[in-house]
Order: sequence, then C-alpha cells, then structure tokens
Amino acid sequence: MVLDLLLAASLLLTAWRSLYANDPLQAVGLFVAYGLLLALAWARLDALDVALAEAGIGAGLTGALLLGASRHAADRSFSDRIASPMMRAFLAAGALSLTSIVALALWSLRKPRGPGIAPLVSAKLSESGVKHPVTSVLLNFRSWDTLLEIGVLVVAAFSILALRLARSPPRKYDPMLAALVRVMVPILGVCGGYLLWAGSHRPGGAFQAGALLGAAGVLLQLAGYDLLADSARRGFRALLVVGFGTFLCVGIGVSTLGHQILEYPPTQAGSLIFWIELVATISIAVTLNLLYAASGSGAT
Amino acid sequence: MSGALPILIGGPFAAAMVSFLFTGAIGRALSVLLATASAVAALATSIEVMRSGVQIHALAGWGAPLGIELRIDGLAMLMLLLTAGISLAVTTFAAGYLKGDAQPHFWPLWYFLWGALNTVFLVSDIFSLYVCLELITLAAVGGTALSGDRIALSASLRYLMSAIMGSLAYLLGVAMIYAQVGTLDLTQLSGRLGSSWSSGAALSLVTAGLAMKTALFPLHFWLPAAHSLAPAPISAALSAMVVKASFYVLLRFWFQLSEPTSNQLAAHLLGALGMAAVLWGSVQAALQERLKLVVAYSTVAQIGYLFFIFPLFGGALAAGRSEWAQEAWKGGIILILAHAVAKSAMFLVSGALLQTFGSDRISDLKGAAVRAPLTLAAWGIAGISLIGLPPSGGFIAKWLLLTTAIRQEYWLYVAVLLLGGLLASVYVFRVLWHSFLTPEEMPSVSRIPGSMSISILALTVVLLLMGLRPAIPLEFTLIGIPLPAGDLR
Amino acid sequence: MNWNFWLPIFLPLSSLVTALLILVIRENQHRLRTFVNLLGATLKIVMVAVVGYGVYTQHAYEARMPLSLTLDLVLRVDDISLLFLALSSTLWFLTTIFAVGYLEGSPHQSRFFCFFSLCMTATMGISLAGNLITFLIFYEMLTLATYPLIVHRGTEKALRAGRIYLAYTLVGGAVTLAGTAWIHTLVGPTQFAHGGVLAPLAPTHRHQLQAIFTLMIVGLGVKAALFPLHGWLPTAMVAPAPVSALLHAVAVVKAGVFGIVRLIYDVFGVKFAVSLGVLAPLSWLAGFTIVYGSIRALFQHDLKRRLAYSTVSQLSYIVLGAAVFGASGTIGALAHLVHQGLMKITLFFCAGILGETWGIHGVDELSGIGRRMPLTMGAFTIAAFGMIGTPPMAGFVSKWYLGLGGVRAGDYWVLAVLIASSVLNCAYFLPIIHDAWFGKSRQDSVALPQRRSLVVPAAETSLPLLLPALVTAFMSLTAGLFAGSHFSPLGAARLITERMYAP
Amino acid sequence: MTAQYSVYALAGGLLVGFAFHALAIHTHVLKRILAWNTLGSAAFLVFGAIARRNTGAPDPVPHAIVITGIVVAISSTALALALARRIDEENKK
Repeated sequence: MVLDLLLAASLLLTAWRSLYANDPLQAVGLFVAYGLLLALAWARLDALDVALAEAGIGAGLTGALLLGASRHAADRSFSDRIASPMMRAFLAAGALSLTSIVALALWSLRKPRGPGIAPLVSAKLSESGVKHPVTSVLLNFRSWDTLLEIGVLVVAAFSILALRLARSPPRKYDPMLAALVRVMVPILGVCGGYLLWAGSHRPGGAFQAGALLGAAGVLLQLAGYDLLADSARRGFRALLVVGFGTFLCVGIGVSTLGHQILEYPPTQAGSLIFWIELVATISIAVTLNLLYAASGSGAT
Repeated sequence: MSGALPILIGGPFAAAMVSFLFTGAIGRALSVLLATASAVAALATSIEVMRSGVQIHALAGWGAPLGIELRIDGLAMLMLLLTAGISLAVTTFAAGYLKGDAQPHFWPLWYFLWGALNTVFLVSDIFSLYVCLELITLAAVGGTALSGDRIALSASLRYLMSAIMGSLAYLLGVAMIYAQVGTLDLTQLSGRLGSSWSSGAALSLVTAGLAMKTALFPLHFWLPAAHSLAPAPISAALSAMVVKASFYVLLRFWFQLSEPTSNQLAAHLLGALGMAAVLWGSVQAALQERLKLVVAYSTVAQIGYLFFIFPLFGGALAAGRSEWAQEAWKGGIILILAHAVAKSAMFLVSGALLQTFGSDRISDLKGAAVRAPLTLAAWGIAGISLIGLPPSGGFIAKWLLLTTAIRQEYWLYVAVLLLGGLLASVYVFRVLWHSFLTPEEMPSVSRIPGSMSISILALTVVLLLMGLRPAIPLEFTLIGIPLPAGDLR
Repeated sequence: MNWNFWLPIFLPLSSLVTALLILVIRENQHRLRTFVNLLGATLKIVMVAVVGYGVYTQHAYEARMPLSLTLDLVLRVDDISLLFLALSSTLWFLTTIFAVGYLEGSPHQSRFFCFFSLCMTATMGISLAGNLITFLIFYEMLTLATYPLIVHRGTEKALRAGRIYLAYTLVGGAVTLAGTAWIHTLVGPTQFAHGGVLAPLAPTHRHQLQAIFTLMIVGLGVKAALFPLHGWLPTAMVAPAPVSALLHAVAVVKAGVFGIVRLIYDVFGVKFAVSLGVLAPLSWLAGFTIVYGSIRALFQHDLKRRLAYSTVSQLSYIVLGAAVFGASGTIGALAHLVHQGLMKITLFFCAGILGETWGIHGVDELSGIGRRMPLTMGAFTIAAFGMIGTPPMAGFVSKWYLGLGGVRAGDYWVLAVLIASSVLNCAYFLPIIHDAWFGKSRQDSVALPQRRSLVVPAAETSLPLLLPALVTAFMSLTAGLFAGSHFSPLGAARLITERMYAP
Repeated sequence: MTAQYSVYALAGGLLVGFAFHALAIHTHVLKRILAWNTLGSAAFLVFGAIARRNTGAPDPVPHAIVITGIVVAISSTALALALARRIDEENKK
C-alpha cells in the first residue's frame, strides 16, 4: 500500500515535471522515466503483459521516437503557452473541474460491481487454444480488436509513407555502436522469440516480442541501416502488411468453412494463434522500425 | 447469417493491401474489384436486414460479453449502404482526379478508410468502436496530408491532435462505463447504466470526445482547414462519412445506453451548440473566397442540425409522445444520409471545378455556367438539398425536424432551422452568381475525365431520388433500434 | 393504364421530359429544339383539354404518392386547378413561340429553354397540387427554375436582379414552409377542400391560426407582390422579355396569388377566415397595394418597369377579390386571375417587340410608333384599355364583379380604390397610347430595325414575335365580349364560386 | 484490492487533469504530443485500476484493452512526429 502510494506520487511528480519542463530533452527524459514508473505500477497491478508492453512500447520506443524529435525541437517556442490570461484561467478551471469530475466518478465506483467478464474468460480459457488469459482475450475472445489494432499500425505506416519524407543523411560509422549492435541484436532477437513463445501460457506475446525485435531494428538503424530507403521494395512492403494480411485471411477464411468470422476450429486454435502471432510479430517489428525511422530520430 | 458479411468487411482491407503491394494496372483493377465486391456485399446484407430484421454476428463465435458482436439494425444498414454508395462514387472520381506521385499512396489509405468506416457501423462493442474510430482517424489524417503542401500538413497535424484528444476522452468514458456495468457490449449495456453520478460523468466524457471528433461548434476549429485542404476525394469522404461515423457512435450512446428523458438539459446544451454551429458555420461559409472552404464551413453548419435530434427526441419522449420522437429520429437519420450525399457531391464538384479552371477561387468561376454547366447543375442540386428545398432528401429531413420542433413549441429551433436554410442559400447561390457572370473572355478550361462526371452525376441522381421517394429509407430507420420508448418497435 | 391516375402526373412530367430532352440537344440544333418545345407545349394543351372534358364529365383525376408515413404528394385536378391549367398551358404555348422568335441567334438557348420548361413543370405542379406540401414543393421548385432565366443575360445588372429575386422569394419560401409545417402539426396531412379544413380547431387555436394565416400570407405575398414585399418584381425586369411575360402573367406571380386563393378558400375556408378576422386586414393591404402600384407606375420612364408596377397593382385586385367576403368578389378574383394574365402578357409581348425590333425601352421613345407598327400597337392598345377597365373589355368585367363584391360586403371603400386605380391606369396608359398613334415620328432618334430576317417582308416584325401578341390581344378582347358565355373565364369563375359557397 | 484501486484510479484522475491542462495550454507540437501520451496512459491506468478492483486474479479484459491502446498510441504519436518533421522540411525549403 505504501509502495503504491509512493509510486503514485512519483508518477504524478514525473508527469508534472515532464509536462511543464522548459527543455525538450529534459521533458522527454522525464517522460521515459514516467513510462518506466508506469511499468512498475502495472507490475504492482499484476499486469505483467501490460508492464512489458508499457516498458517496451510506451516508454522505450515512444521515448526513442520522442528523443529524436526533441533534438529538432530545441528552440525557444518549446515552452510557449497561450498568452491570454482569460484563456489560461479558463483552461485551468477546466482542467480542475475535469480532474474532479473524473476523480469523483472513479471514487464513487470503488466498490466492486459484480465480476465483469473475468469469470467468463477463465471459464472459456481452455477452449481458446492458449493458457494465458490476456493472450486468450487478445488473440481469441476479442481478436477483432487485435486485428484492427494491427490495422492501426499498418495505417500509420501507410500514412507515414504517403508523407514522402526526405531521406535522412546516413549515419557515420561508429565502432563502439557497431560492437554493441553485434552483441545486442541477437540477444534481443532471442528474447523476442522467447516472449512470443511464452505468450501462449504466461505474460508475453506478439506485441511485446514485436517491441523487442523493433528495438533490435532501431539499434540497426542507429548503426547506419536506412530503413526508409527500402520502403518502395515489394519485399519490405510485404513484410509490413503480412501480419495484418494473414490475420485477415485467417479471420475471413474460417468463415468460408462454416464458422463465424475469426472463429478458429477448436482443435487448431492453438496453432493458428501461434502462426498469426509469429507473422504479426514480424510485421509489428518492421512497422515499429518504420515509425521510428520516420519520426526523424534516425537523422543526425 | 449472411455469407456476404466477410466480403463486406474484408473487401476494402484486402483492396488496401493489394493496392499497396501492386501499384500497377493489375493491382489497381484487382483492388477496385475487391472494393466493389464489398459494396455489393453491403447491398446483400442490407437486403437481408430488410427481409428478416436485425442481423447479429458473433465474432470468433463467442458472443457478448466475452467476445465482440456485429449488429446490423436499420440505422447500421443505412450507414453501410451510404458508405458503399459514396465510397464507390469517390473511388470512381479519384480514378480520374488523382495525378502525380501522391496517387499510389492514395489508394491504400483510401481503401483502409473505407474498410474502417464499415467496421464502425457494424461493431456493437464500445471499446472496439474506439479502435475503429482510431483506424479512421489515422487513415483520414494520412489522406488529408496527401497534397503535401505546408498548410495542408499543418491542418492534418491539428486534425490528428484534435481527433486523438476526442478519442481519449471517449476512452476514459468507456473505462468508467466498464467499471460500472462490467460489459462492453452496446446491446447489453442498454438500460443498465442508470443515472448515477459516475454514469453522468462517463456519458459527458464520451459525448465531449465524440463532439470533438464530429466537430460540433465550438470544437469545430480543426475541420475547415482539414476538410478543405485534403484532396477532393478525401474531402468528400471526410465530410460525408468520417464526421458521421463519430456522430453515429454518439447516437448509439444517447439512444441505446442512456435514458434520453433523463438528461434533457444536456440535450438542450447540445442543441444550443448545434444552433450556434448552424449560424456560425453558415455565415462563415458565406464569407469564404475559396470554394472548398465554403463547403467545409457548410459541413460545420450542417453538423449543427444533426445535434437538434437530441433535444427534439428527448423532449418528445418527456412529453410522452413517442410518435413525435420517431419523427425526430427519422429526420435526423435522413439528414445524415442527405447531407452525406450532398456534401460528397459538392466536394467532388469543387474538385472538378478546380481541375477545369485551375483555381477554386469563387471569383475565378466567371463563365463556368457556360463552360461547365453540368458540374454547376450538380452543385445547384446538392445545394438545394443543403438549403432544405424540395425535391431533395434535405427537404424531407428539415420537414421532419421542423414539424417536431413546432409540435413541442421549440420556437428557437424552428427559427434556426429556417434561418439556417436561408443562410445556406446565400453560400450556395453565391457560387452560382459568379458562374453566371459573363466574363470578357471565356476562361480556358481543361476537360475532366468522364469518370469524374459520372460519379458526380450519380450522387445528384441519388439525392433527387431521396427527395422523391424518401419513404424508402424512412421505412428502415426504425428496424431493431432499441429506443427506450417501449412502443418504438 | 389508369388514366385518372396518370394524367395528373403526365401534365408536369411532359414538361420535365421536354426540359431534359432540350438539355441533350446541341446548342446549334435550333429546328430540333423548337420542334421539341412546341411538341411539348402542344401536347400539354391537348392533355389539358382532355382533362377539362374529363372533369366536365365527372371524372376524378388524382395521383397520390407517399413521401413519408404521414406525407403524401398529391396531384389532383379540381375546378380551380383546371382554370389555372387552362390559362398557363395556353399562354405557355404562345410564350414559347414568342421566345423562339425573341432569342433567335442569341447564345445559351438550350439552357434557357431547359429552365423554361422546368418552370412550366413547376407551374403545372402548383396548379395540380392537392395539398399544401405538394403546393410548397412545386412553389419552391418554381423559385429555383426561374432564377437562371432572370440572370440569363449574365450581366452584372441581371445578376443583381437575380440576387434580389432570390432574397425575396427564398425568405418567402422559408416563411411559407414554417406556416405549412405548423398547419401540418395541427391537423396532420390535409387536402385542399372548398370550405377549408381548419375550422374544427377554432375554439382552442384561434391565435395560433391567426399567426399561421399571417405567416402564410407573408410567404405567399412575396410572389404575389403584395406591398411591401413587391420589391423584387420591378428589378426582375432585366430578364429577357419572354421571361418577363411569363413572370407577370402565368408563372411566378400567379403562383403566389393562386396560393393565396387556395389558402383562403381551400385551407382555412372563406367563412372561417372571416370569423378569424384575418381577411379584412388582407383586403386593406391589397387595396393599398392597388393604389400604391398604380402611383409608382405613373413615375416610371422605362416601359417594362411601368408595366411591372402595373402588375403589382393588378395582382392585388385578385387578392382583394379573394379577401372580400361574398360570391361576387370571388368571381371577380378568379376571373381577373385569367384576365390579368391575358392582358399583361399581351403588353409584355408588345414591349418585347418594341425593344427587339426598334430598341425602344423608354415610354418617351414611342412617339409615332403606332403608324410604323400598327398591329403591335393595336394589340397593346386593346390590352391597355382592358387594364384600365373600359367596357366591354375583360378588365371591366372583373372590376365590375370586384366592385359588386365590395358593395355587397359593405366595404364601400373598395369602390373608391377601384375608381382611383382606374383613373391612375388611364394616367399611365393613355399618354403612351396617344403618343404612339398621334405623336410625331422621331425618326432621327430611333434606331434602325434590329431584325432584318423578317419572314414576311411586309410585316412589322418577325412572325413568331407578332403572332402571340395578336392572339393574346384577341383573347383578352373576346374574354370581355363573350363574358356571358359558359366557357369564358367569367363563366368558369362563376361555376367555381358557386361550388365554393355551396353549403 | 479496493485500496489499490483507489490509489491508482485517483492517480489516473489527477494525471488526466495535468495532461489536459498541458495539452490545452501549450502550443509546441512536441509538448502536446507528450501531453496526449500522458493523457492516454492515465486512461490506461484507470483501466488497470478497474481490472484490480475485484479480489482474486485481475480481469484480463482491461489488460488486453490497454495493450491495444498502447499500440494505437504509438501509431498516432509516430504519425504526428512524422507530420511535424515533414512540416519542418517544408519550412526549410
């Protein structure tokens, strides 16, 4: 309990400092710290999957994206605020009332109101083809959301490619970095593979694994590999959409076999989920890399 | 359940993949084929709804609340049909309109947008709706930025920021609703939210977020720039469908989740903002110099009318007159349909004029009545619907809203309904005035491809048909709508 | 095929089809376009004749199509609509001929005739409308279809006129819409019926009904050019002459007047309207407009503007007759609906001929023109004397009944208004006529004839221009001479009025 | 479990306020992106708290929702940053 209170207090503090920092680098740094604290909070809340996703994607990759952007943002306008005192007072009042409404509403909801969907999940877990509840929700019970979520990544990639960004100048060769990459990329690869495999019965899964592989890609980019240069190649494009495409094909395909959309045949559910996760991981990793490259972080 | 549904859902997404991977002629043809299949499937699904009522499809075979359900009632069916129709028109138009290096990027984004729109109208799960709306947002922002000039890019960034802020407010509301009821399924939620402090807060957050995405005055600030600077086919989709998607979700929340009678004050607040939107948007539209900005501000105004449905509906129920509520409901739905068709036609017309005359300044349109008579006739017909003159879908919508407002003696709404129509006629006819002017020398024009004319023509024909036989969509607006009034079937 | 159902649909539809056909005809295919135009107009007259005979033999023509659950689009032939149908289809035919001659060689004819036919569609719809919503739909359609005709010339002046026209008529349309919707909320779907449909509401809704009547009169009064809503009409003079003829005699202004007649007799019911106390103010307004229009006409130097103010004044005769309770007033109103159309269209044809042939626009340029163009000025003179109301012209007949109506209703001021207006009519028409016949020719100042390709070399202008004017002049003469006949406009008006006042 | 719910839910509520204020008052793109990410994470935290409200194992549905949300958040963040970068490019031209 004390730990929770401390954690909550430090979350608020880092968020505050990050949001009102005057220096972009400091702001992003604090934001990453906030993300890591948040991952801790998730762990405290018994949500290891989320903790991993938050650490990897929320704090890690987002942090990397923002860090790159922060280097271009080091101008005076960074701490510019709305000048009108009227407006500022209005916004402050708005934020205050928003907070109180949300907080009060949440406070009034503190008593449990029935079990929710959780018992249903545990009851049907054995039929889902996986043993880990969160994975069963993501890849089976609410697989539709996950399909669309991968779609969101794909659309983000499409939109970014449509921007036709100028290519970043190549990085200089850095022997230290190259050495680090040589060590880290295989390790990240192995860890990602493990997470993907673990997802079926314990915390882990496609997104976390994809994040790790994405991190490996980011390291490669840091070492001078230009991903955007390949964006026109069909192979690269295929990797980008293969996750969504496969998922969609399976989801629609099963419906031609007399099932509902996305309804896996019970006997094949486990293996179908595994293969979907595998290709999804590849696509997620490639997409995350593209996102990173496009945010301008790759540029020196 | 219909075998058409998988095609309806999968078609546009598959088309997006294909057009992304294969940019050649074969890829183009294949993707058009896939997307058209989806439109046909939408028709097939609709026929099924007409024949046998609400269609429910349990995704992954689980059913609510464990899984996610697709639920197609009358409203969803009309929206799906609308999406299919307008998307076909936009696709046809875009084939002739787009040129240059933006073109290969357009198609994947566009098909994705189409597919995402379908999902919003199908899904009956409040979190899934969040993902669908985000999918729409990202595709729409990417499409808006396509033209690549600086102002368009800034507009898309602002659009993205506003949309995400709206989504997050929505998400927070969803969290509270889940905390309170323990399910995410819209049908199961209906009637179970009660009127507690927390449900009020949740609904307010959801409403505020969706109002932001729908660009209700004064949260419309992002819309005119984004809608006017996007390439014409995207503009058409944005104004016709994308803002309607979030409004559709808002309708679901207000009429399916909460008791419309219990929050009449909030409904009047929305109505008041709607009135402000009508007046502000129309006046602004009348003042603009660029054709597409006129159309974009007109969207701000027309969205205002949509929000009249909340006070008119709730007031009717509070008065115990569910037949009035039905009329308000129908009026709102027809307005969505009519505005979507009219507005997409208008944006496509703007695009066609831009290409014909090389400018979308209204003052450069002199002689257009002679040089591009059919395009301008389409503008006129779409304008007639926006003004609310017969024979058009807009007239029927306005009539239904007007009579409901008079019945409840909401004179302010009556006044704004009438005044808004007059203001609309100013901006509609201002364009025609300029085009009828005979310039000293006729402007040089470039011919537009036939596909562009065909799509514009098709939309105007639909618009007129809606005015002549509005009974057809009206019949379907009530199928399976679980409105709180018991006697609404 | 059920002709009783389809004929009321074919009547407006035939014009619509004509409009669409013209749209696909190329600009330079003049003969084909003229053929289609005249074919459509002829067909229409034939259909109206058939329908007229049918009504005479007790056929009921009605077409009903649902718009929504409680809303029907109703096209129906009753006695008043038949009167209006006969007037508009006949004059349309003539105006079409006139327009063909008038526009010969000018650009954008396809556009012109397309909207011309659309106007006809709307007018047909207005006359056939069986309920208020149908009336409103075609009423608004008429507004829209007329606009391109007014701005046809594409000059700044024409566009300004168009703008003013739209501003007036669209506001009027919105107000009419409000009134119509309000009536709908009170009594639900209704039909026009002699005797009205609103009377049962009287005890509880008196003030609401008064408000509705006011709204509707304001809305319809715009097109009927009631003071102070008449401002658009004189400005709209910049339109080509056939359009002016159409505006003033058949289509737009008549739609407004026709709507007022429908409102008083078939929605409120004249007895009920009297009991509401709404008719007296309307008659005062009409009386004022009559005098006001005549005075304003006196001071116009442009011939067409003078005629326009004359229209403002003459239209209110009809409104006055409708608003004064009693059969005589009603007969006068209905008869004048036709008479005014015949006379005014003649005057505008003549004004158009003068403008086109000799470039004459001002009233002071007419000196001696009668000797050069005896036929045109003959027609003009007949119509002008009709307007003044000299017996045995058509105008005299309607004024007689109007005055009689005023006396019978005890409103003696009506007589005063009629006399004042007649005197003023003399004052603004007689000098023109005198000048034209007896004035000195001003050869030096008059431009050379603009029409060189005269069909008949001896004729004073091309035949398509001259013939319609002569025919309408002849018709307005006979309408007065044979007023006692059963088939004269007056005869028809008496028949209709009998049925209106039938208990 | 209620205590833990309250702590994190209230923290979420406060974070919503901070983030909203920061989002509304600042004009710089990066600032606003940071703020919306914080706003998003606050909403996620609320979900997390809700999942933990009952005794026993946490509800997996909110967890799945949050993972989805995190992915959506990074997608939009990346798009916003790319847009900002592209605008920079245009400005430099």
